[in-house]
Amino acid sequence: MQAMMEKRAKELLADGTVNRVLGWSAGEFPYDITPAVFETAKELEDAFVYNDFCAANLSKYLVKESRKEGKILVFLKPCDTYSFNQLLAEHRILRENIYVIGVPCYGKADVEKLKAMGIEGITGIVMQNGTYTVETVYGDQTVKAADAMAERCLSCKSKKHVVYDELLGDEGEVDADCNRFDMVEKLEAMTPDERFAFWRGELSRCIRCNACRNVCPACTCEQCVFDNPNSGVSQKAAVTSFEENLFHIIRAFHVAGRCTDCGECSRVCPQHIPLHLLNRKFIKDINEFYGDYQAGADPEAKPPLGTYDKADREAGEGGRH
Amino acid sequence: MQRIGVFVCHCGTNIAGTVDVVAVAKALGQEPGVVFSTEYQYMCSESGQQLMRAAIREHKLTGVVVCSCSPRMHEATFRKAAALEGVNPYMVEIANIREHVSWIHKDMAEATEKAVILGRAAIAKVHLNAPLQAGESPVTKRALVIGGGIAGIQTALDIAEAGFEVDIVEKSPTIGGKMAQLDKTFPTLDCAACILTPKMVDAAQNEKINIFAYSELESVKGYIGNFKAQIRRKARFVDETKCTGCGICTEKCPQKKVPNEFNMGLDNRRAIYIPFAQAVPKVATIDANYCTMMKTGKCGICSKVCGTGAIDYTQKDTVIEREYGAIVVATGFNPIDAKVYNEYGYMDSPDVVTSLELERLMNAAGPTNGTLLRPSDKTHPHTIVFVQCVGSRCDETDERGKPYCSKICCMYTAKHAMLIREKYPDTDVYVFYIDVRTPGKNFDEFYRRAVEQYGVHYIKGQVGKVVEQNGKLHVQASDLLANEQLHIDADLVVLATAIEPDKTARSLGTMLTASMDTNDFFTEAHPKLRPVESPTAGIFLSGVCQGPKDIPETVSQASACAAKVIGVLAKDKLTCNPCVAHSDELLCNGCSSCEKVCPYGAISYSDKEFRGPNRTTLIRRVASVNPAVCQGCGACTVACPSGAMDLKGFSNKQIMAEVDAICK
Amino acid sequence: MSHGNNAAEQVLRSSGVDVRKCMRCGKCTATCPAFDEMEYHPHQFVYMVEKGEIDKLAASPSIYKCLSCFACVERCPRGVEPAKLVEAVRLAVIRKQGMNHLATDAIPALLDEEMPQQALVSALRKYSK
Amino acid sequence: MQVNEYKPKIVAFCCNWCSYAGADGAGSARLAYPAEVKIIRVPCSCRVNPMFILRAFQRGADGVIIAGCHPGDCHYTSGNYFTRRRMALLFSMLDYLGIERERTRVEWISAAEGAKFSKTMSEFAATVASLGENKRLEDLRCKQ
Repeated sequence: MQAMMEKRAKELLADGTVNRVLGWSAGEFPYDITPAVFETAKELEDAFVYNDFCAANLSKYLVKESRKEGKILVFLKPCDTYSFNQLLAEHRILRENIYVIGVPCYGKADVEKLKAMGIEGITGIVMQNGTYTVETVYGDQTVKAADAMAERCLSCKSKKHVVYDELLGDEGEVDADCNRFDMVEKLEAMTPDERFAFWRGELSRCIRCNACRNVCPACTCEQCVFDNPNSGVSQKAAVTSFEENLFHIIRAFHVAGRCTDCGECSRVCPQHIPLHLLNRKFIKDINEFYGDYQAGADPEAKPPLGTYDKADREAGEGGRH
Repeated sequence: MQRIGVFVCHCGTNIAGTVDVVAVAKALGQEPGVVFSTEYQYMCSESGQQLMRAAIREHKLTGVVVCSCSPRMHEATFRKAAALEGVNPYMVEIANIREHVSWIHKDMAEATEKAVILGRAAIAKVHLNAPLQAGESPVTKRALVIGGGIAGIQTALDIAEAGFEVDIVEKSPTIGGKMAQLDKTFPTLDCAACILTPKMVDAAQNEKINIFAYSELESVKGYIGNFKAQIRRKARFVDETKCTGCGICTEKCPQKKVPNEFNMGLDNRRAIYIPFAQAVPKVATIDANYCTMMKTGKCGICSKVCGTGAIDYTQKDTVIEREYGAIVVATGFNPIDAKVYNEYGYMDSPDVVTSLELERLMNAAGPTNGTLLRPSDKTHPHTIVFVQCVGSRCDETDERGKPYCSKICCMYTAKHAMLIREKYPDTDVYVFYIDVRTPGKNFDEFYRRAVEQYGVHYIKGQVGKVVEQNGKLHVQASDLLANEQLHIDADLVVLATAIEPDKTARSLGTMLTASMDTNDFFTEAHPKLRPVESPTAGIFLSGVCQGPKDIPETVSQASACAAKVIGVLAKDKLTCNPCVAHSDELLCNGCSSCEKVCPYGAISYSDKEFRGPNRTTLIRRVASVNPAVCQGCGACTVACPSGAMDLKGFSNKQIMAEVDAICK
Repeated sequence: MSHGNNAAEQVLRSSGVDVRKCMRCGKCTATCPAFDEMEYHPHQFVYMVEKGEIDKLAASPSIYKCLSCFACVERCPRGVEPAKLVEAVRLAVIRKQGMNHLATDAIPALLDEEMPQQALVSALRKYSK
Repeated sequence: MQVNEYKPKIVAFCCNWCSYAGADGAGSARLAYPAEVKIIRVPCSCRVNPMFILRAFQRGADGVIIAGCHPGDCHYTSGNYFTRRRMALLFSMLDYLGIERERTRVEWISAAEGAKFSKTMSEFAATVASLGENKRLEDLRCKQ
């Protein structure tokens, strides 16, 4: 796949369709992959990668990139296309400056999980038939994909691209029974005291590094309210438990109805806080209260918080969970 | 830093009786930025305002906090006073320590403490207030009157008299409303038609008045000065411009079995009809539910006999759009359905009638040509029982009834009783009442005449049941003063059914966002001081839609309403509410979240150039608010994730400062 | 008027009736099928309880003449429920006597095919506590 | 009256057109409700940002209630419908975080419903009082 993508990127650069390519490049370690913009075939040859460590959602980078001179090629995994559509619906990216190539994704590996299995010296990874073959300096090791896959990929909602200019590889399907709300349901089933304890345990670890916000494709504000001294809620670091809660509640609320559930927030959290569980709660509530809604699936759809129904349930209705 | 003055009002003892006003003034005087603090007996009085103005001058105040009654009461008064001294009116904040403190709390310490806290919140807000300049919006110099009864007609005539154009939208084929159905009017006994129909004709002939009869309001958008309404003109299947109202069609139409709603279903009309002789506009209407031609495609007699070719079976509803500066609601009332009162046998005997049906039975243009005859056998009734308060004055345990007094029944029943005794002296008339209410000019005199001069039997007590027996109506009732149960064999029983707002009122209220009470009467902006205005600017109330009224009251309210409308239409520009949303372009993402929740379409987007890093320019899509269209609800401010959208006068920071002050 | 005496309070409490809601329309009395038999009529019960005249009511045969048909309750436009007052006065009397006039066991012997169900229920209401 | 009786702090956001007028009506009719309830006037219930609610809890409020026009009667046509959606989600989220749901409420109170205003506020104050002090969304720096 990597070769195919590289070849196509070079063609598009060569024929002038695009002048830049947004993709992934290997970092210090082969599993430490970062988004990167390539301007020449040479740069692509040197650094472009696409493998099962390429987790980053590239759509957010288009907010800045699509406003630059010329057209940019972007490779989007299925879940990234939802973010892309959402950004499009919110006029955050300029479609005419973007050439989208959809690439398949069968679930990205979580390097932490591999490390926890004692796998060291990782140099590469290949997935085939539900098995990761992890290349290491000590030779190849095989791992069942389900054991090493990132949490978010285990409950992947869709392997189907919702937007693209061209597609490389196979197209997947939307998975209606992805069980992505299982953990939310488990939390809902707890007593309020247990839930409170759970979230205190999680959120108290927050170091306010803002990684979740910076990676989130729904958090593209020119200036975040938490950085704006005039907003009345600006804060650089969470001083008290209240501020820890405040940041995450407001962030989740601001992306409610807009979050596509790409899971980047939890992926990048250095403290491993399951932030996606906050967003998924809103998604689940929206589905239950106002009918199924998948942000980004249809850029023309009315956002649930931008519309209403006269027969909507009352706030607080429906009893306790 | 603001220089704030605090003025604590005693409101006589209304506030000072429960709140230690001196302590409040003293405590608030300690707040940062407060350079002057005092209390006074009546801040709203001329001398109170002078005191405030002097303090503004003397202490060079930049902000004012008045601790007094509700801002809904005197905010405007104090703002005006401050403006006279050069302080921007929006630098004045009110702490409501009367309605929200002294009137609901009894304990002085508690009330004083709360008053201080509310004062602090107002001070905290003023610190963040900014002078606001009100914008202006143009006024469409035309009024819409919804409902063509006496209320609507009078309002329209008065507005037209002042030189402004008025449209009357009436859902039935003619204007005239309930008054057109009445026989005589109390307490003068002049004939309703004789005094109403000239007004109907005036309305029709007035070039400033457009009558859209047989039409319904489809939608209303906009705000005071700038409403846009869609009016559905229902198909009459008769060309209004051609029909001369000669009535030949209504005589020749073979479909004779259509219940005549104008006569309360007591007789029949044709499928093509003119509701009554003096109808305005006097144009025939085809009732498509009954017309043989419309139902089967065979007949067409009316079309053949029509001399002007006015009949058009293919006519369709049309929707017209008109612009208005003000809207008058004059949707009136209906008697409640007497069907639900089976103890009075309304459904069992045709001789149990409602008062409005009796009006038709006594009217010279009614089904009996004015001779009072029983509907069942067309004989003259000799014993007539009137039952008062049918469905009025019921509490919530009685779901058939209304909690209010319908107001007009006592008087019209006295009128009915008197007219019957006058015309048919051999008739025994009984009136069963709970109370007889006659507050009105010459009203009690009128009622006493019925009792004393005409010998109507007024009996304190209610009717328990009415049963048809051998052609008579057996009435079982109580005479509470004599402590007797009475049994009367009556020929006719007349029910004074409660009146309720027209069924269309509820949906209309929603369309106009004009508030209503639980009985579907429109709420006035103030029960005493602004009785003809709805709380929604530009919406005015005329007649029974606001509450039960008799004709003289309705007419005076209708004229009062017209005066208010004229007050709007006479202005070339209206001052807009300056408390509108505005977008900080530097923060705006251009995401359209705000645009989606704006009910007025006040937000638009444009691409603007911004300075980027390293002397580059960035083009970004940003929102801007049209301040003339924005009404200041603030929906957009919460929809905006970046905090770019804020509301002037109720900014995020101001509200949070109030929260902080209250929670301190 | 002797407001707030003990007997009246007890009747008000056990009946749950708010006598002040009565606006003296008399529809209860107008409806009453036992009017002729009753010394005091439904509206008078309401008024007399309000005045605290429980003794007079307790001594009156009216409390047994009431058919417990509840027509007055049904018809009252203000939800006053006069029959409940009649019942409450009656119960106060029966309780003082310390015995039921009618035991459930005695009913089968009294049954009559012609007797309407309501009369039976009404009798139980009236003669037992 | 007990000296140390616990009195909750309650912030009531009332829309100018219905509920604030309803509160005035409660005052005119002398229908008491606890003094702990302090009202902040907003043009419409839809002006209430979740940030205001959290701010109130941070600064020491024990309960926050939002009162607006009945659905369908919003002075601005649709504001309260948006309030309903936003608050349904926010309250559900607070509950999900283990914060007592009873501390937050939305009520529809018209200008004519002074009695309802007083009753609602009394009830809410009693509910909040029974929950005790807000501990789960408190900010210790703001406590005395």
